[in-house]
Amino acid sequence: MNIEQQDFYTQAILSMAALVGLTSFLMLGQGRLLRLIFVFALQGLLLTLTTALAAYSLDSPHLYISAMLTLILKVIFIPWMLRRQVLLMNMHRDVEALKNNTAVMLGGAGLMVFSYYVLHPIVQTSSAIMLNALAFSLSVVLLGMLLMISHRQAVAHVVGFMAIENGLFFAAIVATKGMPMVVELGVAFDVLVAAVLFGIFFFHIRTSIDSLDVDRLNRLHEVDQ
Amino acid sequence: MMVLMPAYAAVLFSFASGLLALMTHRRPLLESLCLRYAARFPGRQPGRIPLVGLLEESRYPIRLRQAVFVLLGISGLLAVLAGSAALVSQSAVTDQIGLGLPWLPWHVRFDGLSGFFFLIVGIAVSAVSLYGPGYVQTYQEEKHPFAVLGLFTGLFVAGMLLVLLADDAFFFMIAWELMSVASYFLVAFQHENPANRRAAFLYLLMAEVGALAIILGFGVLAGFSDGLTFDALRQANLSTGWASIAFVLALLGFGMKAGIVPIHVWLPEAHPVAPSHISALMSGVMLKVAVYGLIRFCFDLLADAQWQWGVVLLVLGTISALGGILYAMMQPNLKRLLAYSSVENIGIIFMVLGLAMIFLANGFPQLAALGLLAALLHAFNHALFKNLLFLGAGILQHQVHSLDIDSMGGLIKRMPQTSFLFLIGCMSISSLPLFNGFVSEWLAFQTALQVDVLDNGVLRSLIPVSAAALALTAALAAACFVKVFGLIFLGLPRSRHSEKAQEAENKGMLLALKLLAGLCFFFGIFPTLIIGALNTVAKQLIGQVLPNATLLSWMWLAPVSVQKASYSPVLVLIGVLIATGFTFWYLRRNPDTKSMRRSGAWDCGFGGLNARMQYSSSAFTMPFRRIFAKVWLIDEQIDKDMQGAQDMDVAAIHYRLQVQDHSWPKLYQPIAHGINAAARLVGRIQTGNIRVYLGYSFVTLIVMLWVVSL
Amino acid sequence: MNWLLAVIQTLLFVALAPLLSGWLKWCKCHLQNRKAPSLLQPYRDLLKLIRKQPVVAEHASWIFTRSPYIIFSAMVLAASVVPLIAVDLPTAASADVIVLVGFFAFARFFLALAGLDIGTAFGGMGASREMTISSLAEPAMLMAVFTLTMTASTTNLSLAIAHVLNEGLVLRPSFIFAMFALVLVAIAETGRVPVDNPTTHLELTMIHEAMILEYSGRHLALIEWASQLKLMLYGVLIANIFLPWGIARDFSLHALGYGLLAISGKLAVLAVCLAISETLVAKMRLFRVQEYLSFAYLLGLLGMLSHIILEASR
Amino acid sequence: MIAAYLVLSIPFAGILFFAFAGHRQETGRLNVRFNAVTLAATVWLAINVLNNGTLLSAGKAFIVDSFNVYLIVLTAFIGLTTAIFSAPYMEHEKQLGKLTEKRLKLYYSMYQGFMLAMYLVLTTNNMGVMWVAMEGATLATVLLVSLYRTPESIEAAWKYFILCGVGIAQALFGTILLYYAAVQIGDGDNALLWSVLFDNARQLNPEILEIAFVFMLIGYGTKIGLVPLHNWLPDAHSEGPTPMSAVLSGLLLNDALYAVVRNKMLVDGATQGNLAGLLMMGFGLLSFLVAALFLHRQKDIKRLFSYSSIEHMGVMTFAFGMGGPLATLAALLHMTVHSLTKSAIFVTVGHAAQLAGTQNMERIRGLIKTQPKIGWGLLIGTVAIAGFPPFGVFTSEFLVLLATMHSYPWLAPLLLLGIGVAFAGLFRHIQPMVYGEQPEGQLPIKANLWPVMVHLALVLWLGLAIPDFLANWFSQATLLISGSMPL
Repeated sequence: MNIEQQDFYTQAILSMAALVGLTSFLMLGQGRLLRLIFVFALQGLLLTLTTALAAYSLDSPHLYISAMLTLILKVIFIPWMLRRQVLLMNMHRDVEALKNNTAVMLGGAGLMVFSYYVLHPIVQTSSAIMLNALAFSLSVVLLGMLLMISHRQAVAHVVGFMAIENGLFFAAIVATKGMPMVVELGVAFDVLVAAVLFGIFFFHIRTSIDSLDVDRLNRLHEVDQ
Repeated sequence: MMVLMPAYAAVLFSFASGLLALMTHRRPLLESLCLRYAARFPGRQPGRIPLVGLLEESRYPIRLRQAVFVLLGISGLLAVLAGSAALVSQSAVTDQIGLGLPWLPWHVRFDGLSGFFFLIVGIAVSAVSLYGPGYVQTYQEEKHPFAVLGLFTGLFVAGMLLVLLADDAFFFMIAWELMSVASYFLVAFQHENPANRRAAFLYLLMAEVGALAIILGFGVLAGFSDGLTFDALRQANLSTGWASIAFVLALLGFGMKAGIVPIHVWLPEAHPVAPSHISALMSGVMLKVAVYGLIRFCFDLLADAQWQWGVVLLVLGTISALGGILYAMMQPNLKRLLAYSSVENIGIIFMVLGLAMIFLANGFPQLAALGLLAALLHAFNHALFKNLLFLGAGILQHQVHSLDIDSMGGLIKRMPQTSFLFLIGCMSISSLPLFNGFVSEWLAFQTALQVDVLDNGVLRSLIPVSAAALALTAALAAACFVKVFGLIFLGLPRSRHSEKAQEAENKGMLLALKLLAGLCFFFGIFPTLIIGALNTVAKQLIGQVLPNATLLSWMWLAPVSVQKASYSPVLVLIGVLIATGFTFWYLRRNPDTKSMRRSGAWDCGFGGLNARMQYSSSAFTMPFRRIFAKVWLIDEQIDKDMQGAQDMDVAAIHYRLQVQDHSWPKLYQPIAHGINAAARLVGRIQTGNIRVYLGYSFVTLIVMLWVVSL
Repeated sequence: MNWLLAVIQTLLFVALAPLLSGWLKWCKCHLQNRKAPSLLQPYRDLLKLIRKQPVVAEHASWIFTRSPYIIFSAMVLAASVVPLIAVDLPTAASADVIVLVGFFAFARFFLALAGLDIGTAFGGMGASREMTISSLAEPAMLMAVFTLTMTASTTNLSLAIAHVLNEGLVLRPSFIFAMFALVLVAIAETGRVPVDNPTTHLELTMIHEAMILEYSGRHLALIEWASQLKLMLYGVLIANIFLPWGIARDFSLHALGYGLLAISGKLAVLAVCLAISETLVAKMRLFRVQEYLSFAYLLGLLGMLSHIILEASR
Repeated sequence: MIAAYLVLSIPFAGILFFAFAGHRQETGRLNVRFNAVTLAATVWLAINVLNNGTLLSAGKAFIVDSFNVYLIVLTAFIGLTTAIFSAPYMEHEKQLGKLTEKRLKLYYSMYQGFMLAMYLVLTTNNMGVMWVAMEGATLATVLLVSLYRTPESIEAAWKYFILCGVGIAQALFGTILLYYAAVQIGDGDNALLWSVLFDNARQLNPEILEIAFVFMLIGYGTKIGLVPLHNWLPDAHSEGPTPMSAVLSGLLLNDALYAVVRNKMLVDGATQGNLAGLLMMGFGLLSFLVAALFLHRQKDIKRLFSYSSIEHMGVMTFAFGMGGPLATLAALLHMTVHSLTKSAIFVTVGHAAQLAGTQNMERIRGLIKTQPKIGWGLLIGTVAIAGFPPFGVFTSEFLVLLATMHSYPWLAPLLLLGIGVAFAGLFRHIQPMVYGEQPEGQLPIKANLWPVMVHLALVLWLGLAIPDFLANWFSQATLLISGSMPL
């Protein structure tokens, strides 16, 4: 069945999914850290809206809480922290030269198709919407990994990591109307701690190799020169 | 059951000796224990409390060593007892020990075969326990702790005995590996010198590989049967293909331990560097345990033997026999030489086993019994004289402080007893009549000569050739040991040490040698005793006995029938005595020519004969080097120091000879290089760049998802 | 009775051995246009040596002084095993042909040790070469002997010979090979030309002589006698195995005398052949001996195979 | 059930206590006490389970069955012995000036935090919570890996953090898919409870579960250290403080494997094919062989043994994947003996490194001559881990081989090849270290080796005889996992 027959909620969810996917793509191609962080915050915001929407239309109140958590963590705290780091390191001016960017982009597109292909068995169990939503979130996860692979800045890695979290979260919201509360809280707690630890690590890495270029973290290897 | 008791006791005593050795540094503990015990009897004054007398500071270490070896000796005697009991009673006792896996306790079976090998181990261990105290007293404690030596010696012996007792694959492997690991620690005992470390590593590696092969072999059997007990494995009905795979695995595993060419390389490295009494045990007994494993696997567990297996054994055995003795001949180091000659003897044993298997597969169980008997007898004899020679080598090492044959000489005057006993060892190992080595070789020839009964043309022409090879081996062995005895004991001393050498003052050491030499001679004269015992083994394994091994009487040996062949060592001995005695008396009856006049040896009139003019070992073996040149990797260098007017006249000539084994460069180094190369290749994975790592997990995820969505 | 006969035969063996080598010398001298010593010369030499007081090298040990007795008695025992004039004597059963080879090995072992004992280069040289040659010769000899034993399916010499006799005259290709092999081995083992030259006194070419260089007096006598015995043993082996006719099969005096005549005749002929070959052939280099012996081994092998494939194949 | 709550609450108290009480002289001993009490609680729990079967807490939040209860006891035991070892060890490090009191404070509280996470992973009945706890374990240990603040340690910690974080995120996606499959059939709140899922695994949609399992395997497999997801493991092990290496190798890997197996049980219930098993076998064998080769190239002693950990986890994964009672039993046994042996080895390795003042194996020499206890401990431990009888590792590897011969005979040679290569790789490094003359200036140190002896004694005991209660414990677990009793 096609999009016209869907109710408004579904249409909204789907367009949200599309937007989230779009943001991932934007991040993937983004060389400037500050913009990267901004897009990431944007994605978080979309996520919050989706959660709130879901909470409203399914009137399941605990989703509001997770929406709040998302807002605080992924839209405010983490972007703020990352931005602060970038400014401290004054890396906000330099642009990371991404090698063969277009190839990465095409790869990302391929990933999206791939996630559809992988998840199609789910169609039998439920509606096409679920398939769309899950496929989108999976591709967001994969794109996050791609982002980490293609970017050299530790900050970008953190963003990618968090983007993966977003993808998971989105999947949880749309596919299963959120996880059980205890899990939600646990995940949120983990994300928070992770964010804090990232902050600490930025400091340590900077003191040890006075840069955040992860390619220079290569003391521990076993390839003989 | 009564038979099992001494067997268990033997194992326990060997464990006990090992544990007691751990008490080397626990004197205060023992003392306090004794005093506490004594406190129970207030009546006595401390002087007469048992044991405390033995425990005072000064004599404690010596006492402890003696005690350890006494325990070891008891275990050896018990093993002899148990073994002979099993052979006499002709029964197979089974039992279970409540250890191991919940559903698979350790199964124990004690039958004729185990009993016979118990006998071998027992004799060797008793001899070693006589020899040990004198040998170890020169180790100073802080450098070579006796605790380690004693502990692992005990474990080693216990391991060997347990292997012989085991009746399920799991228990067998545990005992087997206990044996290997314990002996590994013994090889590494003097680990301050690199040779030991290298040898130990090589040894353990080979032992591990061999053990894995054996496990796999058992696994093949277990795959076709239910359970791991030998009874279950016997019931396994496998296709010929699987059976052959199992056989090859077993051959690889046990052959690696037994030191079959070309997988023998660890043996001449490991045996010489261990303390001599351990070398004696390893070379004399442990190899036999490997033979036991092979016999148990191929003749007992594997249901029906194929003649092709027999051929494989025969060929491998022949190669090992010839290769072993040829390599042995070139060794300047006495213990290395002996180790190589063990390879040779194991080769002979495998050869005869191969014959037995061929006959068995072709439906001649009686001849198979003959072959098996010859193999077992040779194993027994080899244990005797190889122990004798290794222990003798130990004494030499003590007295001459070297094992280099070229640095000895003239010791027969300085060490008359040792030299005489060593001579007996040499004569037995080069299989001269009247000594035990000859009997088993004679039986081997007899087995080979029965080839007429076979139909298969290949076998009919192959077996005689291998018999001739056996003859060549025997002759070469004789040559080799003429060299050994002649260069070590005869002629003029080639070094200061051997000039100053004295007879070993410790009586125990000589006593051990005497015991073994006596047995060598005894079983050379009365082989029928042991052969009668061996018949029971053959009966239990093959279900056949020799028709009339001892038909005529105890003094005749006629394996097949009197018409075919017979040998009576007793009569021969009598004849020799008569002839020698008569000539001796007759020629020396004239009093004025009875005495001999001494004078200098013929020196072509130049005068000044000295020790360096004698034949050295490399000189002695030079014709062989020329004739069998292809067998070794020979690196011979002669460089001359020139001097005088335009360097025309030679001041000095330096001769360097290195003889190396083929299997190093051909077999071992390629494997080692292969593994290192593979490791280097694999090392590329660990690039150190985190983005690459992320890439790995990313790709893995994609691939996996693709796989499941297929 | 039989035992007595066996002892007598053995003594006869020992007694006749010098005569054979005397006869051999005699033939050789005549072939080489030299004036021959009498046939009894070897006996005179032995007696002379026995009377003399032996001189022993100063470093020699008991091995050196005792070896002659051991070697000699080993040879005597070997002689007791080989049927000279009569078959199925009891002594033959006490040791078969493999043991016979064992006796030779025994003697050789001590001869080589004695050579090494005096501590000069010659002894070692002789010992080394002797062991080399013998270790090559032994398998060849066993191959040859196995051909016989497998034909007769026994390793007991007198039984084997009896078997050949019973079969009557059968032309066996295997026996031809085996016989030639045995002849070659015999030449090598008894130290005759072309392998070794018993009459040489040039040290560097000596093999057997090098080992016994230091012997004198009764020791030398025993050694010499032993080597004469060895020569005769091989001769008798060749003669009685391959052409056993005439050997006594019952113990009647007439049969025995006939046997004695027969064997002496055969030996005489063999000695003549040997003498001829020794005058014709020159001694070969030490390192060509291996080719010589491997040829002998090859012959033995061929004999064996032709027995297995041609004669006994089923 | 109270026992279970105790097991969880004691470490929690530990975290807070060490975090706020500040570092004192006897903190190390207090840490030992905490772990001892926990061990007591776990033993009590174990006895409960032994007496009256599987325990489900009220609200089914926690489950303790015969599978995880022995892992719980094992965890507590190794936690205790490692704590005993770490008390003097960390003091020594502090005296060397490598660590400040602040860091020690962090160390101790995070030690408890890690234990808590482990217990939570093991006891929880909720797959989501299991994920949370697993992530928590990472978070707790990541700062300990970089405790020394050397560039290498920071790099190692960063890799550990990122790789495990990303990996575990995939596990969460798998969990979500699982939940999604579950809500199709059941009510929302209990849908993630393992017991519920297990009871009606049959109705779960197999396709979804297979996809979910892939994510789980990749996610938790990263923690197990399966090749090619293992790259963080040697770095983290070699750069962190030795007690951390001991617990990481001995516990964390086990628990990650535990999570995978729990999921596999669900997947097996749902699907007919043996896809999950085959995947695990493939990963296991690959890790086993590759790690065995890696052993040959190591220079750092702790790296060496971390690779050997990968190798053994490979064996277990392989065995669990093979399924079947014998293989499962072997895997369970191998879990136990490997944890015991490996933690013992790391303890000795720590002492050896302190003795020689370096972790570089080229500069560690003559241990036996210098300090026999350490030298022999290391040697015997290596002999045990290399799979020589009569140590328990041999028993389990023997059983694995046997099971392989039964079901996949053509894989057995590969397995043996791996064992041989790994053995050579270990000994070529160990021998030069323990043997040989004592380097000058190398002096004995104060070392407390009885944890090592206890561990090795236990392993020896397990190799010689498996006591009845343990045996039927194992067979209960085997029954639970593989659905049938061992032979």
